[in-house]
Amino acid sequence: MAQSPSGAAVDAVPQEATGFSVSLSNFNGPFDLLLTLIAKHEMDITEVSLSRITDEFISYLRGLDSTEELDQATEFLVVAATLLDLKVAGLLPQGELVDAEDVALLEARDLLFARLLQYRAFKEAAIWFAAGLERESTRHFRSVRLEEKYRKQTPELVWTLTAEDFAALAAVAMTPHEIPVVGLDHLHAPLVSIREQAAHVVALLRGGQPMTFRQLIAGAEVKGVIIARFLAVLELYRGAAIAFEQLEPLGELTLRWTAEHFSEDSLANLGADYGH
Amino acid sequence: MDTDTAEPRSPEPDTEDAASLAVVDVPRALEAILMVADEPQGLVSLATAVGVPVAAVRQAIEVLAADYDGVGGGIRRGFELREVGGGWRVYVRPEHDEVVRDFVLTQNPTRLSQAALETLAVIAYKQPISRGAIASIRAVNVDSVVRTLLGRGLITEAFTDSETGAIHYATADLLLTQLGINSIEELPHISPLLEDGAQGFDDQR
Amino acid sequence: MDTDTAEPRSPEPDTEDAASLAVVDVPRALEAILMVADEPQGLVSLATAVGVPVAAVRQAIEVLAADYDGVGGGIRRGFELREVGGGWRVYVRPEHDEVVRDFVLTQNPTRLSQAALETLAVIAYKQPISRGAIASIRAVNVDSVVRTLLGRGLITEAFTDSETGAIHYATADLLLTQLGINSIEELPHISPLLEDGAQGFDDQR
Repeated sequence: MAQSPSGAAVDAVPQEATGFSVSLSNFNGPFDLLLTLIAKHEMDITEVSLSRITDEFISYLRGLDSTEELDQATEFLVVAATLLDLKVAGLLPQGELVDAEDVALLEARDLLFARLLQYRAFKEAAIWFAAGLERESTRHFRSVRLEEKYRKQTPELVWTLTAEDFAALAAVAMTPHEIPVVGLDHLHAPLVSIREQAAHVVALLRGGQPMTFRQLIAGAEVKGVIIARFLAVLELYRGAAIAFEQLEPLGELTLRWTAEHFSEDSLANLGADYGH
Repeated sequence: MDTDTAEPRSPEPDTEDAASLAVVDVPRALEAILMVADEPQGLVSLATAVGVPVAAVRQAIEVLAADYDGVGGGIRRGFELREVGGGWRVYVRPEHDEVVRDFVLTQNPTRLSQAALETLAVIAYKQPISRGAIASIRAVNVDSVVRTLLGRGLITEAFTDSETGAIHYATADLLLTQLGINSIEELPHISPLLEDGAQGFDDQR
Repeated sequence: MDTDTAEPRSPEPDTEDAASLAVVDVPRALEAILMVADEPQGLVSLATAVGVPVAAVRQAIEVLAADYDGVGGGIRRGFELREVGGGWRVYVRPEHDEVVRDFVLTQNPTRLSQAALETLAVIAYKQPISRGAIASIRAVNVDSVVRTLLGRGLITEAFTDSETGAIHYATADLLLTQLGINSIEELPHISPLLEDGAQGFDDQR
């Protein structure tokens, strides 16, 4: 609906769009990026063309060398999730009949919008901080060496530590002041490639014989492998390479090869969104 | 402010006390102390040092500051008395900062990154706040930024939640000094920045 | 301040010189410098800083010293300008010694704080080390603690990094005496793991 006014802006973007990564050089966090994107496209986040941002974003994600900056990639996942939420909320038909679920979605959208506003408020406050710190950094105050005569008069130090005490103190002081974090290492170790698992699934199914998912994961003991294989199945399904049947809820899942054209390239692109 | 507790000396000989009070020229004693102090000095600590009530110190400080400013036809000094970070300190008057720069081995600390500034802003307005809560506002991992801010002395660990074990952070006095303000109340109000749609957000100050 | 007038002797453009002299209030600029200068300042270095001839500085310094002494009916300040070791520096006027001494005593208790001891321990094992590096190991700002340790003579400034300008600190002999050892080598070994562990924090600023 609002396509017409913003249409020109969107059309004007391709040149800029190639500079997408440039505009990301001052990337400071997912919401920052979101704001940048929204501002760049002069659009309301509720507008449908948000999908365009999502696409652009995902294509940016593809170009990311995810091995180097896991942290950054994680941030991007947050963006992706937020974008998805926004997109869902944005796609909601407005002004039409509203049921409880729609209301919930609208509320979710408002919440996201409010989060964006909040984030922007802190961002603007940060400008004030920067200015204050900058201004004071040029100021000079008196903080000079104590005159010798006063220094001599400082009371004799009471020292009770032995060398051993002192060493113990050093050990405590130098123990990295680790800020406790919830370790995530166990979640992605060992790394399992969805693509590899997809290749495995393709090899098993391509022959034409339908297989159950149970058969597909036979012998896979590591949970990560099973999950990756399942994700691979989803991806292949999304790529219309396979179809599946499930006769009853939670029942046996039967998979069938349906792709007519499936190349190595199709396989190579699988799971790209996950960065593996 | 307990002005009377700031009078630390023995309460005995009234006459002698009066005599010594007459001897202590408060503004002069204060300027002597300010010459050796290496941190902003609050009125209470000055009152304790000089041995007079806080009210007298407040008044003397005001007189001194005006004196250095040349109020009333006196010389406008090359230095000034500024209240920063909750205390008083001798500063070079801004117009001489440039001349003075070469004389001070200031290791100008590297500028804070944008991420650090924004995190600092979140902590300043929401303190005390846990890292998790900061992260959910910033939606990024803030661990290393928090460590940088701690290392700079701009924030401190206010307390650890006994249940969750989460450390809560607050701004440190050094931040006030480095911003040139006296209290966190002097931060700009953030609500105008939030515009409408922010209703869902409580206590934005 | 025109930096090119920093060459104080140039006798050329009298008019321009006069103009810039009118702008630079020499006594005020000098007192600004003297308020922050750690060491006594010689006339030549002051002249270079302010950008006027040495003779003018000499005269201005004399005026300032008299001014602080209250010569001619002015206020006799709590501080004074004294020539020491060939340079000028602001000192506390002797009659305020007592007040200042009390103040210094309260600022320097007989025992080191836990924070000061831990910082000292870090310096002992990591010397020479910059303040920034200490701060990142301790994850707190250590400026005032380092000042305390310097004031106590427990550490010294070992050298200044010519590139970054960062002062590196080392322990002083007094610490060895206090610990009852002859050399820093006699400190008990602590886990080599720790020495590596801190490496990761070096780049926190």
